[in-house]
This record gives sequence, C-alpha cells and structure tokens, in this order.
Amino acid sequence: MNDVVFSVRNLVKEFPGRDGAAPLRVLKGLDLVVRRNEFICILGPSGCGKSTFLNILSGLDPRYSGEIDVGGRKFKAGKPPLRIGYLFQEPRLLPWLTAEQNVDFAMRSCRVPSSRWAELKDRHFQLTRLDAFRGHYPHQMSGGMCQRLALVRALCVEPDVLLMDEPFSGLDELTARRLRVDLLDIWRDTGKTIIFVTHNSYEASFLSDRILMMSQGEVQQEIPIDVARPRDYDDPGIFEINRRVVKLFLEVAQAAAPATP
Amino acid sequence: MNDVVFSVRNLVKEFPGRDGAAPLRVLKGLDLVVRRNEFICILGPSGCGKSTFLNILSGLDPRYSGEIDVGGRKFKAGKPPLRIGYLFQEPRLLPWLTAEQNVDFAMRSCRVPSSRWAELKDRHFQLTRLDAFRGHYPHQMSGGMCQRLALVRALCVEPDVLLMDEPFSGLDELTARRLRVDLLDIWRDTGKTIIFVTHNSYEASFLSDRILMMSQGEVQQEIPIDVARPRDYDDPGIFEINRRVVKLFLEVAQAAAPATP
Amino acid sequence: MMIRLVSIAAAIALWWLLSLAFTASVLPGPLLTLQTLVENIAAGNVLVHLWMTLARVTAGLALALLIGVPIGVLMGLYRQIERALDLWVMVGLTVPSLCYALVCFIWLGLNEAATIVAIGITAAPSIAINLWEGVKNIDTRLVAMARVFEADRWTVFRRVVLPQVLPYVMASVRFGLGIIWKIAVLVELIGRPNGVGFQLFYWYQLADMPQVLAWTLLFTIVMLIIELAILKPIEHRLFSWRPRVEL
Amino acid sequence: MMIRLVSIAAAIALWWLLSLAFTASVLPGPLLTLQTLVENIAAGNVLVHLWMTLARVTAGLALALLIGVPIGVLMGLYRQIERALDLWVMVGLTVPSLCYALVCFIWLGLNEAATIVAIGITAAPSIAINLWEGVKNIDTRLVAMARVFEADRWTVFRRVVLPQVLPYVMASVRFGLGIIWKIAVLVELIGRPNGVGFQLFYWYQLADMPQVLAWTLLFTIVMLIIELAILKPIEHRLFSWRPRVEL
Amino acid sequence: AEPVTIRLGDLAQSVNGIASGVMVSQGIDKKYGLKVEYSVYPTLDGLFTAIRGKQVDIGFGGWTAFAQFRSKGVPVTMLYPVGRGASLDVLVTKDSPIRSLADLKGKRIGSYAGAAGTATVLLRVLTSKYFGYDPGTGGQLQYAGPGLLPSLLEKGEISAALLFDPLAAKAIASGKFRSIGNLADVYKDKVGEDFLWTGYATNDDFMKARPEALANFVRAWIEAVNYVKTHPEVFVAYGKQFGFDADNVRILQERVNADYVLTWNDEYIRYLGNFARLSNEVMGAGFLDSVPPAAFTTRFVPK
Ligand SMILES: Nc1ncnc2c1ncn2[C@@H]1O[C@H](COP(=O)(O)OP(=O)(O)OP(=O)(O)O)[C@@H](O)[C@H]1O
Ligand SMILES: Nc1ncnc2c1ncn2[C@@H]1O[C@H](COP(=O)(O)OP(=O)(O)OP(=O)(O)O)[C@@H](O)[C@H]1O
Ligand SMILES: O=C([O-])O
Ligand SMILES: [Mg+2]
Ligand SMILES: [Mg+2]
Repeated sequence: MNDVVFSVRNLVKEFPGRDGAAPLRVLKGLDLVVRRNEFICILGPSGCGKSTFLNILSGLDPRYSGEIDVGGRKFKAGKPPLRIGYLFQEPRLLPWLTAEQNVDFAMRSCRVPSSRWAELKDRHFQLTRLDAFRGHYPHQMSGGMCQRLALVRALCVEPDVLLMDEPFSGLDELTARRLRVDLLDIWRDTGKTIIFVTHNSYEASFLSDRILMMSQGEVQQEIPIDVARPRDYDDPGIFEINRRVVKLFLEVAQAAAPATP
Repeated sequence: MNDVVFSVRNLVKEFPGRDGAAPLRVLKGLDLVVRRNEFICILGPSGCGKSTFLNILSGLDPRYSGEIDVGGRKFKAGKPPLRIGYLFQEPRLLPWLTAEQNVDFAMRSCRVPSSRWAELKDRHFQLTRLDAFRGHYPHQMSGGMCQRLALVRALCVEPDVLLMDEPFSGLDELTARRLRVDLLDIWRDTGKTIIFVTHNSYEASFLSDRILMMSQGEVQQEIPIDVARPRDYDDPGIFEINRRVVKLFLEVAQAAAPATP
Repeated sequence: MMIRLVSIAAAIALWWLLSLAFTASVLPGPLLTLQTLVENIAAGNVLVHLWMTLARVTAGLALALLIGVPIGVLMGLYRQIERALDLWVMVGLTVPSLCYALVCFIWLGLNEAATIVAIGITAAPSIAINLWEGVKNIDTRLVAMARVFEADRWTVFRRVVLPQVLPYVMASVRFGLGIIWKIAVLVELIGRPNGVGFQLFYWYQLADMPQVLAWTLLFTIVMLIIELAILKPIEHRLFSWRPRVEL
Repeated sequence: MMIRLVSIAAAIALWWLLSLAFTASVLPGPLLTLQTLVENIAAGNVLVHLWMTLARVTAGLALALLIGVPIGVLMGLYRQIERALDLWVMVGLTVPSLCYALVCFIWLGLNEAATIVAIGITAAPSIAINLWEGVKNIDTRLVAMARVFEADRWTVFRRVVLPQVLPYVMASVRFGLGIIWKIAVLVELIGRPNGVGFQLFYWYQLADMPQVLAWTLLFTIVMLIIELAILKPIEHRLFSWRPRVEL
Repeated sequence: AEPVTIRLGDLAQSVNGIASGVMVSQGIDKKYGLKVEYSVYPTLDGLFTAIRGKQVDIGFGGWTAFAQFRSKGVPVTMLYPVGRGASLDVLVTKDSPIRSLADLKGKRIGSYAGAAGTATVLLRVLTSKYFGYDPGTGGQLQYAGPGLLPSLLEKGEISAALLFDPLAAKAIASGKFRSIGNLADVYKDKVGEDFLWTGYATNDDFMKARPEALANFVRAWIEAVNYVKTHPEVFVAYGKQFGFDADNVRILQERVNADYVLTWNDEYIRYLGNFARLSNEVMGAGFLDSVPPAAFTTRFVPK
C-alpha cells in the first residue's frame, strides 16, 4: 500500500465566476492512482485543467473538494511525507538572481546538504548545456534557456515526485531529445515518480508508462504504453503507439470543442 | 524593388560581457532578403539568436551593426513604411487588463479605426476559441490561452509584416493544427509577410515558403518548400520534406554543440 | 469588519490605559477628549477650522502630486533627467518647510495660494522619490510590447507605466496626506489665522492637552473617513484584478 | 557627471537670481550664505550640532524602518493583520509629531532616547504605508515557486518578498531621511538644547536668514553626501541586475 | 562653601538675556554663592518643555503661560518679573497714514506672538476695550514668525505689526518703520495699572529643595539689572550681535532699560488678576479662567 504515491478521488475544482457569474468548474470529479516510480504523461487540449491539477497535487492550491492521499496520508494535513518537486509551465525564475543563484536558492530552501551542491549543479548544468551561463541573469537568457534553468533547479533538489508542466515545449528537437533521454536515465536511476504534462504526443509515448488523455475536466482515456525499456527514440513501436494516441486525442478533443459553425 | 520587405546585410549583434568578460557575439554577419507575401520559418537550437534577430527586425533593439532596409528604406531612420507586428515568445499581456481590454489597448495604440474593432475582435476571438474568456484577466487563463490571446492581439492590428516567435509552442496538437490552417488563410487573404520562429519542423514545413536553419548566429541552410498551396496537413510531400528537415537540423545542431564527452 | 472594530476598541483601550499613567495635562483619556471635542462642536467653531485645513491639505496634496509624480516618472524613465534632477530632489527634500513657507508668504503674500504652494512644494520631493523608484522597477518587457504596437510615449506612459507605478502613487497619496497634514499644521502656525493646526498650537501653548487631543482626534476621524470612504474604495477598484499575496 | 555639475550650477544660479528679488533678511544669496557657513565653521561650533542632528536622524531612521517595514510587510501579506492595523497606521500618521514628542519627553525624560523614539514613531507610519502597498503588488507566482521548494516563511520573506519590495524600501529610506530630518528639526526645537534644527529655529527667531540658510545649506550638503556616497552606491549594487527602462 | 548650581533657561532673542548674560559674565552669580549654567532656547515651546521637564531650574516666559500651566496642574511658580512690556510696539511703515491703534480698525495686523501669546492678548484686550474692535475675531490678525513681519509690512501684506525687542528696536532704528503705540504704555494709560509681560519661574521641587538659592538668584538678578542700567557699554556689545551700530544702539538701550521691572508684590499680582479678567472676556473660555494664587510667589523678594 505504501507504493501508492497519489490517490485522488472525485477531485472537483471550481474557480469563482467573474462578477457573480456561475463558477467555472475546471475539474469535474477526477480519479487517479499514481504508484511509486511510475512515469505518467497527461495530454489534453489547452485550458482543460492540466496545470490546475498539478497546482493541486503540488500542494499550492488547497481550495478543492474531493480526497487526495499522498504516500498514504491525507494531503491537506500538513507536510506530505514525500518531497514533491514542481516544474511550472513558466520558468518562474527570480530575476534578481543569476542562473546559479536561482539554483542555490532552491537547494538552500530544500535543505540539500551543501556538500552536494557542487556535484548536483555541475551535473545538471552540463546536462542542460547551461554551464557557460551560470553567471547570467534570467533576462539575459533565451526563452528555452530559462526553461532549461527551471529544469536544473527542479532536478537539483532531488524530489521524490516530480510534477512537470510542459518542460520541453520551448526547446528545439535536438535539445529536447537529449533531455528526454537524460530524464529517463535520471528517473530510472533515482526511482522518482513523474507526472508530465505535454502537448507532444510522441514525447508522451516515448516517455511514459501510461498516458492520461484529459479533456473537459476529466480523464477521458488511459493509454498504457507497453514498450520495453530502455527505449529507443526511433522505435517503430513508439511510432505506432503515437499514431493511435494522436488519433484518439483528435477524437477526444474534437468531442470536447466541436468545430465552430 | 518595392517588393523587398526586409533586406538584411551583415547583421552583427553582440551583448556586453558580464563583469568585463568578452562580449557575447550572438549574430555573426547575418544576410537575408525577405520579399512581400513570403512566409519564412526559422528553425534553430535554443539560444542561437532567433529571438534576438526578431527583436532587431521589429525595431525594438537598435544596438546592432550591419544594414537593414525595410520596404526599401533605411531602418534606423524613424518609423518604417510598413506596420510590423511582433508576437513575442512570451505572451506579454498587461495583467491589469482583461483579455478584451488587452486587445483594445493594441488596437487603440495602432489607431485601428474603432468601427472595425468589433468585427476584428469577434473574428479572432472565435478563431482562437477564447470568446468565453473575453472578460478574464491573464492570470485567470491557462498558459496556452494566454498565448492565443497574444495571437489575437497581434492579428487584430492587421500588420503588414508579422514576426512570430514560437506562437503555437504551448498549444495542443488539435488547436495548433486549426490555428496553422487559419493562419495560412489569413496570410493568403491579406497578403501579409510572415517570419515565423518555431521548434516544430513539421509546422515549419507545412507553413513556409522556405525554412532558414539558424545556428551559431548564422543562417546555415535555406530549404525551399516547393509544395503547392493550398496545402493539406497530412500531405505526404510535406511529410517527406519534414524528414529531410529533421535530418538536416540534427546535423546542423550537432555540429554547433558536439555531444558532451 | 469584526477585526477592525476590535482593533479600534483596542486602540481606544490602549489610549485609555496610557492616559492613566499620565495626568490630564499630559495625556488626557479618550472620554475627556471626546467630551472636549463635543463641546467644541456644540460651541460651533469647529467647522470653519476643519474646512480651512481640509481645503489646504487637499489642494496641497493635489499640487504635490502634480509636481512630484511627473518629476519622479521622468527621472525614472530618462537617465539624463535623473542625473539632472536627483540632487535637486534631495535638496528640495532637505530645505525645511519653514524656508518654503517664508519665501512663499513674502513672495505671494499671506494668503491661501501661498499656503498651498508652500505645502505642495514641501511634500513634492517625497512623492517624486517614490515614483522615481517605482518607475525604475517596472517591467520593461511590457514597455517593449507597447512600443511594438506603435503606442506613442504618452500612451505608453498612461497605459503601461502608470498602471505599474499605481501602487507607488497610492502609497504616495496615503503617506502624502499624512506629511501634508503635518506641514499644514506648521504652515498654519506661522502664517494663517485659522485651521486645525492653528487651534492645535493655540491650545498647546495654553498647555491645554484635552483641547490639543480633541483637535487631533477631529482630524484623525477625518483622515479615517478619507481612508475608508475614498482611498479604500479607489484602491479596491484600481487593484481588483490583482491576485492576493499568500504566504 | 557633466549633467550633474551643470544642474548644480543651475540650482545655485536660480537661488542667486531669486535672492536678488528679496532682501538678505528674507532670502540671502548663495555667497552670503556660504560666507556665514564658513564663519560658523571657523568659529568651531558647527560640528557638535551637526553631529547631534545626524545621530538623531540616523537612529530615528533606523527605528522608523525597524517599526515601519515589518508592519507594512505583515499588512501586505496577511489580510487579518491588514484589517487590524490599517486604521492604526492612519491614526499614527495623523497624530502630530508634537504629541509624540511631548508624550515621549514626559515619559522618557528630556533625553536622546526620547528624541529618537519620538522621531522614529512619527516617521514609521509613512514607511509602513509604502511597504504595505509594495507587498500587495509583488509577483505571487514567485512566492508560489518558493513554497514549492519548501522555503519556510522567513526564507520566502527574505529572499522572495523583500527583493521585490526593495524599491519601496529604497524609496522609504530616501524620503524617510527627508521626513525625519524635518521631524528632527521640530523635535529639537521643543526638547533638545542643540542640533542643526535647534540652530535653525534660533536664528529664525532672530530673523537672521543668512544663518538660517547657512544651517540649511550645511544639512543639505550632508544629505547630498549621504545620497551620493551611500545611497547611490547601495542602490547600484542592489539593482544592478535590473534592465533600464527605455521609452 | 560650594556654589549652588542653577540651570537657567532663557529665550534666545529676548532682551532679558542682556541682564542674565551680565549676571554670568560679571561674576554676579558667584557673589551670591551660585553657579549659573546658562542655556538659551530658540522658541518658547522649547523653553517651556524644558521648564516642565525640569531640564532647567529657572526659566523665562510670559506670566500668562505660567498661570495657565499652574491651572492645568503643572507645578511651576513664577518668582520674579522681568519685563513689563515696554518693548512691545505696534509698528507701521514710515510713510503709512496710520497714526494710532484706532486707525487700525478693519486692517490686517501681524503679530509675532501666536494666538495665545501674552502680547497678542494684550493687543486684543486694548483694542476691544478701548478702541472698539477686536482684530482676533474678524480674521484681521495674522500670526507670523517675527522674521517675517518687517518684510510683510514693507510688501503691504499687513498694515501694522506687533513686534518686540530687539527686533522692534532694530526696525525703528532702521528708519523704515515707526511705532504707533507702545502697548505697556497704552495699558497704563487706559487701565491705570502696570502691565506685566514676562518673568522667571521655577518648579516646585526645586523651590522646596533650594529656597535659599532662589532668593540668592533674585538678588543676583536685581544686581545684574542695575548693572545693565548703569553700564551702556553692555548694549554696544549686545547690539552688535543683532546688527545695531553704535549710533542707534541707544534706542535699544532706552527701551530695554524701560522694560525691566524691579517691583514684585501683592499689589502687582492683583494687577495680573485684573488683566486676566479682561483677557478672558476677550479671549473666551479656556484662556485664563482663573489665576491660581500658587502660580506666583513673592517670598524670594529681598526685604
Ligand atoms: N540581454 C542580454 N544580455 C546578454 N546576453 C543575452 C541577452 N539577451 C540574450 N542573450 C543571449 O543571446 C543568446 C541568444 O538568445 P535568444 O533569445 O536570441 O535565443 P533564441 O534563439 O531565441 O533561443 P530560444 O529558442 O531558447 O528562445 C543567448 O545565448 C542569450 O543568453
Ligand atoms: N485563477 C483563475 N480564475 C479563474 N479561472 C481560472 C483561473 N486559473 C485557471 N482558470 C481557468 O481554468 C481552466 C484551466 O486552466 P489550466 O491552466 O489548468 O489549463 P491547462 O490545461 O494547463 O491549459 P494549457 O495547456 O493551455 O496550459 C482555464 O479555462 C482557465 O481559464
Ligand atoms: O512672549 C509672549 O508670550 O508674548
Ligand atoms: Mg497549463
Ligand atoms: Mg527565443
């Protein structure tokens, strides 16, 4: 039982309506069980509630109804027994700190022993090819570089669970491919649990154990990816699965938002 | 000759180095001619200088060396004879205005006659399926919705030239596909000139007349896309070209940043 | 609202407790003060003084904002202007209100215009400084966005810069009111024959602390009304878009 | 630097022109003022007064920041505290420095501690208001980020909230210096037997404007030194990361 | 025996400083077994805070202020008079058509003393009782710092200014202004009693602890005043400080010597009571509702 990281039952999230309008119900009774060391990808149309869901899982947004257990414990009651890392959809870097200082900030906050800082930073800055930019401020870096820096920051604190909201959306294909492979390595080596939101179905097919197809505030489809690991990026099996995923996604999304007349 | 929208010769851009370090040369003598009604896509690894280039073309960054003519006139000398629209890599919405007010702001600034406001807004809000969110503030919208709102804003002022920096990067495949098709329609109907930065090679192949492969501050390759228009998204010709583009891109990018030892 | 009532009650209780530690000639309690105030109002000479001071404070604040906001904003926007004016602002901040009042009274005569000019000039540097810091801190990416949309400088200022420095303006209005009221007291003292500040000093010289506090209380109530009936609603409207900070 | 020199020269020229319009008993010119100042310094009694005032201003500013910044920040962060304290702050802003000074002097005695407390308490509400507005305007997404990284409240405050409100703190220090100097003048007047403010009033009562301006000039020079030698470098260090606004 | 230390507080610009200065410089204090520590305050507010706060043992001020303090329960007692108000003059410009207080009806008058100052009250008592108008009720009275008044007169902002020495003497000596009335003289003329303006006060603690020192102080003060009256050179030095030259310092000398009072008895205190009554009629409730007997003492007057 200790193997269950998240257990979400009937999660409902509403945002208050504007100027007395009816509230906007974004999550409509979501159920989900995430096990330790799973790699789950979430696909879904823009605005369907993916970030809202991660916000709740990360503990940032306590205003929801339904039940969430984390590591077997009620969620709302204080600190979870696991370290949850969250890579936001935007980089959210502190603009007055350099790249390296931004990472230091996170490691200090999370109380990563300072003996490990140099090693962790070296590894992840190299991974993301940001080594030469450690002393740059965020506004001196490109969009993709900021996104990679946010990834460095999230990885350096070595969370048990990693929530990632479109972490590679602004990266070129080569960089993204490399990072996907590296992320899988890290995931395998450290036994993390990862929930990964993406709009790239191939990425989802390559990375995950199962894909959750979200739409209209619910998980509409769950697609297990039964390709053996380690996987090859150009594996025809993945290619085949991706085809199915894309087709399914277009169906699901189309159903959610019928074409304008 | 009036057909040339941009004529860029030997464009060099340096950023001052940090703490007396050598300056960072981001653009190293770029040459480019863009003709009226061309649709050009730029592909290139993260941090290669794409946004820097668009910043200069948009007129925001006057600190470069080299020559740029716009519509046959020197660039640095005052207002260009064409309306240049620029869709930034981040949405850059005014947080204290609602979605609709953000668009109004742009239309008022650009002196779009107010008689056309309603029509323009209706068309583009519907296009991006944001109609229901006109009264929402940016912080009440999802990442992809903000990106679409920025697109609405850029289209509503009807620029002659449109610089677009990864406008669909945060959108799901269905939404992105629809918008690509719509963008091509608009482009055809209005005779715009578009320079479009993307990391999605299929998108580039589907949209553009030619793809510029940028790396290390230079245009390394230029790939003409000779597929007849109107194009079909699932056209095998585009598929084939995309294959080549991906291959080329991986080569170019690999050459720029050799794999870490 | 509950909290606010409790808080006011606590303030009054504290005042009352403090007053027990002193004689009424140093710190009279709330009851005695209120009684004095009520008697003054019954005697019918309160309104004129209150009105005069309020008019001076309001006009002075308006003038101070009119001078301070543009100077501060220009200093924040243009490095040349910053260099040209930063020392002026510091000097303006240092010259005592006394000197301003003196020069204004002699130049413009002993009248309301001189009073308001003296008050406005004294308070303007503080406001300029606040706006100056505010503008230096705005999000330059939004300014760039506006420029791409061909916004002229005035539009950029009014619709992009100003909304970002509104919190600074709001703060300036709030503490500006406080500073200006203090300056008004001083200026009324040296050059005007009426006003709350005048009364305050009159009774202070007579060592009549219940009266001093009664007049202070009167103006405090007015300030609270300004805060609750004007500033808070304005602030609420201006910043309703803003998500609340949570820690 | 060129601009700044020209600007100072212009200020002095303006002063000189103005002084021509008045007699020396109202507005003495720069030369006469400087001469008076030099004579005072030669007479050797300037340093004590300057030192006393400077010590009071510095200590008063420190106290005002110590009170004002936390109150303002807490009010910005917690709605309960805001509701509980907003009226207190407005009251604190309205009570004249005179009342604070009187109560402090009678309670704590006529000494430096009372002086500093009176100065600090008078200036604290303005600073609190500035910080209050500042905190309400911070970027909540960065606070959320810090919370995800398990930062405790103190860390969030020190490393995420504070850097965002630093411009407000900087502004508070700057105009705080100005306000506090003005308060110090007043407080010295009613309760201290020395200091620049004391001298200022002394000569004002004697209608000796060259002396009044000489002492004003003295403190102005000190304020400019503080600005150029302390505040500007600090600001430069704190905000060097920030891109400059361009319009 | 060791000299007794007395901390003496004076108002900076007041003429009483001439005699108290002499008391120290001529060693008169030592003669009476005293060591005077002399300090000067720029404004009455500052000086009064010091008197109430026991920062000084003896302090200078208007007698009405001491009476008001006492009636509010502040334990200060006036022990000897200083000036009778002979240096309080109403000034107009040289070429003004105004000749007397009567001509000032409806005109703007500036006063240095503030709304509650003894000098202002005296002016209002005189005009309302004997000249048929009260400038305080019609908004005619302008309270402005003493430094402002001559300039305002010259600019025509005010028609007359109530000023005191040394500034009044200096204004007259400048030739640009003339006096249309000395308030103490007018009071004596109309009421038939001497007016009292200022005096020295002490706090009750000191009075209880050091009565003999206070008696000695009064003796020393009287001797200092007599010294001033007989030594014109004192004024030359003092006048220089205020910008009088040797020719016109005589004006200052005459006025100051005429101002010093060396009479202090129950009769005199009765006069004060009469003035208090008059002033309360003009000023309204709260000004000087009563003159508490404890506000004054004559016990230190040398027999
Ligand atoms: N203000 C600046 N100061 C210093 N260096 C800068 C500045 N702005 C950008 N750079 C550098 O210029 C290079 C190019 O940045 P640019 O934003 O143009 O990249 P890009 O091609 O748009 O990348 P991406 O695909 O990640 O958005 C980067 O190495 C970046 O660090
Ligand atoms: N603070 C808020 N107030 C009101 N509505 C909100 C708020 N935050 C989000 N929403 C709404 O909730 C819905 C879901 O938003 P969310 O950010 O979860 O979408 P998403 O699935 O992450 O989309 P994207 O792929 O574009 O990032 C959207 O319709 C959005 O408008
Ligand atoms: O000095 C006076 O109080 O008039
Ligand atoms: Mg999202
Ligand atoms: Mg970019």
